[in-house]
Amino acid sequence: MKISLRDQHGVIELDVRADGDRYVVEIDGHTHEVRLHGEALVVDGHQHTVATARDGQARLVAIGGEVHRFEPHSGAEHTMEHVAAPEVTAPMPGKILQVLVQVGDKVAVGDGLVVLEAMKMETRLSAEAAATVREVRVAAGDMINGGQVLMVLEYGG
Amino acid sequence: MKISLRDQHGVIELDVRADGDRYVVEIDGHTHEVRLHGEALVVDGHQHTVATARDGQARLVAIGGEVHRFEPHSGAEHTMEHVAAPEVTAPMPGKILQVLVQVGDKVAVGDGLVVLEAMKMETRLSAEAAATVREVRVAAGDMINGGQVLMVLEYGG
Amino acid sequence: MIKRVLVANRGEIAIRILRGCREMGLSTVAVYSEADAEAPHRAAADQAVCIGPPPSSESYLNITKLIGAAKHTGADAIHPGYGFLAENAAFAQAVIDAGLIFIGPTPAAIESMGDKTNARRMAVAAGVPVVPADEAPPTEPAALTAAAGKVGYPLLIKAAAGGGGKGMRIVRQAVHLIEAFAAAGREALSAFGDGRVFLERYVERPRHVEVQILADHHGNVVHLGERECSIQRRHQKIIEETPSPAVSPAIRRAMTDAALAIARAVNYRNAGTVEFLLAPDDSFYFLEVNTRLQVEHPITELVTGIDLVQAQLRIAQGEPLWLRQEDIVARGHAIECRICAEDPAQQFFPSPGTITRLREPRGPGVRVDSGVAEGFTVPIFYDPMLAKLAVWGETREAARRRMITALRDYVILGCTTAIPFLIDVLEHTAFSEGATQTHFIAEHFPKWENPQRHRHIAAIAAAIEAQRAKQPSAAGTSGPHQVATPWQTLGHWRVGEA
Amino acid sequence: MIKRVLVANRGEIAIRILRGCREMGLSTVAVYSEADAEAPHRAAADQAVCIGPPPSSESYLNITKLIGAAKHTGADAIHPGYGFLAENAAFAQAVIDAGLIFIGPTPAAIESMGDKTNARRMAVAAGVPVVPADEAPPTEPAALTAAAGKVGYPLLIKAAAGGGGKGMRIVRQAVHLIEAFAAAGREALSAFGDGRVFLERYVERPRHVEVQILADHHGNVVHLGERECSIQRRHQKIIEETPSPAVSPAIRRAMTDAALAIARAVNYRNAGTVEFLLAPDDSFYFLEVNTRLQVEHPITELVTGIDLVQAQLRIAQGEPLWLRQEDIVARGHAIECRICAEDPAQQFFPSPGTITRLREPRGPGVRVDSGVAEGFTVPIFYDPMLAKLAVWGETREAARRRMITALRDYVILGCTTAIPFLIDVLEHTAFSEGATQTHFIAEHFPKWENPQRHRHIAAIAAAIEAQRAKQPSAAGTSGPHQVATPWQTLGHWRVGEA
Repeated sequence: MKISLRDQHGVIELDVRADGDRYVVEIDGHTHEVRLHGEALVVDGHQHTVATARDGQARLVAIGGEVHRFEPHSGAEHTMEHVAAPEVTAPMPGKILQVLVQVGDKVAVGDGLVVLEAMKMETRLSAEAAATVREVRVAAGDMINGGQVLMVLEYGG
Repeated sequence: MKISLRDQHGVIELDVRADGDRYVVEIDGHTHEVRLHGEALVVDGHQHTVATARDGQARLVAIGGEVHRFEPHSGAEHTMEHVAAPEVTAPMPGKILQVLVQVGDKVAVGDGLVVLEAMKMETRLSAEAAATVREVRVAAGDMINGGQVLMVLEYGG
Repeated sequence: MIKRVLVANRGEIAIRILRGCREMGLSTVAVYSEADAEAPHRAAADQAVCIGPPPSSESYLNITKLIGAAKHTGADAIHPGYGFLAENAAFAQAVIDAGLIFIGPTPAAIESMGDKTNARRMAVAAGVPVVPADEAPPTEPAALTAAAGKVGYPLLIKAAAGGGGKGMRIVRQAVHLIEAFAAAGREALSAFGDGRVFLERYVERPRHVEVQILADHHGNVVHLGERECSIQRRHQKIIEETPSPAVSPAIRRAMTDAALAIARAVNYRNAGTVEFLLAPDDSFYFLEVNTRLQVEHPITELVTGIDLVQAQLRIAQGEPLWLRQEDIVARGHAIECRICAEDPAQQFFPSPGTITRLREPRGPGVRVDSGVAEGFTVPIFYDPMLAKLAVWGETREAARRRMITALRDYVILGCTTAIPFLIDVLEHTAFSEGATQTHFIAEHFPKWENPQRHRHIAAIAAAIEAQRAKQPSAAGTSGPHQVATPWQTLGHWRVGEA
Repeated sequence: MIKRVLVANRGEIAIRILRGCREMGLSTVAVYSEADAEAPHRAAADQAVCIGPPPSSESYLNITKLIGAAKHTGADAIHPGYGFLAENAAFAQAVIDAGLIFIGPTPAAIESMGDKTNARRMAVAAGVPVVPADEAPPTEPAALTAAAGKVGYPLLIKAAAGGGGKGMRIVRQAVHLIEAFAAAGREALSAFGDGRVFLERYVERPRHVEVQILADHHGNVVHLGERECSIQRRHQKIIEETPSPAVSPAIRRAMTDAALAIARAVNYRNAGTVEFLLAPDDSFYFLEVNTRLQVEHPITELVTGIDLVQAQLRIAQGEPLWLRQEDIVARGHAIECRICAEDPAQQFFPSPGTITRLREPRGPGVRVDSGVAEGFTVPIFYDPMLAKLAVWGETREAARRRMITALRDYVILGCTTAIPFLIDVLEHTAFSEGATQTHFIAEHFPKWENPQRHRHIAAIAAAIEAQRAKQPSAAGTSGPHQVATPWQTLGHWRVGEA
């Protein structure tokens, strides 16, 4: 079975075949023999202690102190280069302490946009590039969710 | 809901009613208010850390270093006084090392019946009372399961 | 004699204190906010009392509710833990006024050390060196700018009432002074209910070294050696160790003498910590006194063998100190890592969530003080610390390697933590050489990305899960020993098919 | 220098040794029988090799398979753990002949101490007292009876090749001699592959006290103090502690001198334990030398701060002892309880099963060396020990209370264990007074039943589960913090309805 996984570094294509009590996994042109025993994932005879959990559609994998997050990758999506997103989103749930800009303001790279507080810590979100503020969707005192859009910018302003 | 539980000490009758975010439990003529929070069972304001597991139809409950095993009790069954069971059962899985008696033998209390080995330990099963051996179902060298009937006695022989 | 202790805190420290009380045969009372009804600390006591809505100001900082809970449950003593009301003299006084024992110093000592400007004055009077500072800067911008110039740049703005990095800002140029001053004041007000801040010369590349003290009600004071807490992010400690690799016997003698002098000057009682900056030239400066148990107390317990929580309880009930200074001998080396819900790849932003998998390291010399459990949703209202991992080793190098092994074994899924970052810090040559200072992270890890050593193995694990989810009867764990493993807990997984 | 270690063992000790190797940066190889394919120790190494079918004789005792596994994986050293082949001189020799390092004493020392009659002779030669015995009793009944009479009753029949209570019988009257002799011989043959047994006078109400030694390849020998292991059932230790409450400084000096004399007499290398009986009149008698790591080594590690496994590895690679006798200082008190799959209410019958719930205690001073995990089915082929719980405290009383608290927190469901019994032993006045001796259990617990302090609360817990199973949408955990708890993992429950 062919499986495509995507993490922040790109797409990984794998081919997984069950073969008796083992799996044959092809990845990056290399073929590996894989077995599962208790918490051990045995790849070509080398054991790794692995723990996994769901995170929505994604899978989290803990291994040797690292945590990896893989999403299923459908062929239709294409990897894009990182560009500054026009939406300013909350990196975590919390509370808006101060909104530092208004609609129409022009901001330079690094200029403060909003001050928020979460887990007793005050954090300032700044502009990633020069931009014009197009929308402001929150006000001081608002409770916000992680990922919520706080304002919309137009870059290159 | 009325619930009957049975452990080795007898039958416990309870009446459990859900009432909002709490339970009202009647046991032995006393009424208790019970709440569940995480691993805490809160009975009349006093918290107990409780862990449970299934064991076939029974439930195991660990609390404060004790382990209790409750089976559902159907009204049809009646509690009996403890009498020596005619079947001699294996207390654990293991291997029969020696059978010390034959069918027809008369044994006195404490007489050895069978020697078995489990987990590298040799254990002798003895007669709980004077009896006559009616059946011997195992031979030296047999692997046995826990609870398996090894022989049948007739007490009072 | 204390019989029933209410712990006015949450998380790992509440659990640690409750356990200490249980071992001493005391009955225990936990308190919890509505956000913590399912929190592990709540279940760790004989009784638990809900003290209000999620925000700390309405629950863990609510003195009336806490005293009421103690009265209601018949507690005769209150342990404040750290943070929240631990350094609030009014709380300590309210506890005493209610006829209960406050497990900590006197309100007078808390007040006198809690006011950083007063603490500095007392240190100077006790002959202990301090850094140049303005204890009561004016708030009017022009006057503030002038006052800051007198202290000298770089300077630090700090909350007069608090500690732990909250309400703290470094200012390197006058142009940033005004905004930083306002932000620090706001944070201080929110965290401590007191918005006053002060200015202090910023010592470059210092180490943060602190001395643990214990004092009884009869005038006896001892120290338990130092801790170095230089590895910090967001001005908050993340790795602590004892002994400090930079503290020679001569420095230790001078620094512990200074700590004892300050403790005696304020008639200190119970456990406390005297914090110093240690400069590269081995000079040191008094910073402040933390009039409470510290987060990092376990490493002192590991090297001295003295249980600080149980010592606090015994001192609080009037027992004369059973330890002479010469009985207190540090053995080996201990290191602590704070495990927080935070993302080291995103400037240590808090990262709350539900812990879906938790496996804590164990083994000889490994201690985990945890406040969470599998399935627990970390509330957004409180400090992001989930647990502390402390290790002991015969040598610093043995402790360092043990810590790396333990961090590699630590599994927390559902909340991002700094575990992979901590491993990189511990493996850095500068750390293994003991070249630690408060700019360690800024200097050695100006930019950090999650390591990808195991990316392919992790992908194989995820892919096999996907395959098993589609074809549950396929290969893998089988036979009589088939049991619930992580591999078998998964359901549907959407994948592209060949 | 050792680079890759194969651990020729299973369970908790394999995991503990593998962890020690990992901390030292060594790569690791586990071995497992077909019954242990899913065992936690198997997953704890970098590589794992299957060495045969479930019976130990075909796997963990199979020298050819073990040497082959080491060769195949490129291991350059083998650690035998305890039990299995740990005291088998032929195995040690085979390891050396294969060009590998055996992490333990020389084959000659194992052989000379493994033969109990020879060990006795060497002890006598070294001036160490021994109990009256017949080292090679005749097997012919009449001659055996006469030989036993000369030794004197009560007497003990012990395996010449083994330890740990296997192949051991007490005989108080001549009439039971013949059957006991035969049974002991059978057990000895099965456990050690050597059916020879010997007779020894039985000292009444003795304490079992042993001395830990470490010796390098350069003639240096040190001791690490004593352990008392008097609390036994089925002649096997179940609770151990250090220091012994009965050992005065004078006894300690004499006993450790005796242990060092014996170690020097056999040119002992690596870790070893010299066992003694301590009589109520403070006289002591040499019993035997265990030429390996002991089960109960953690308590010595806890009080001395010395990692015995890592010491074994360093000694095995030729490192001269880095410890002088005066550097080794015991601090505080440590207690260990063995947690076995056994039923204390049924004469400690083994009770294998599948572990359906496991929650290990934690906290300051608590160490769990575990060989099992939730979901693991304990094989019936091996020793029933699941884990060891060790605690450290500043005093014996602090350690005792910590142990009781930890045992109360320990949850193992699916296998019956002695946890509730251990709590009762630790709470017994005779234990808290230090009046321990090898008949402690027979004397104070001739009959024991599971305590029922919490029976009603447990019944309430079970009944609420039953109710929830029937009416899953009923009261209980709810709201945003609803998570998987034990209460929600249950399915159908057959109950009588109102």
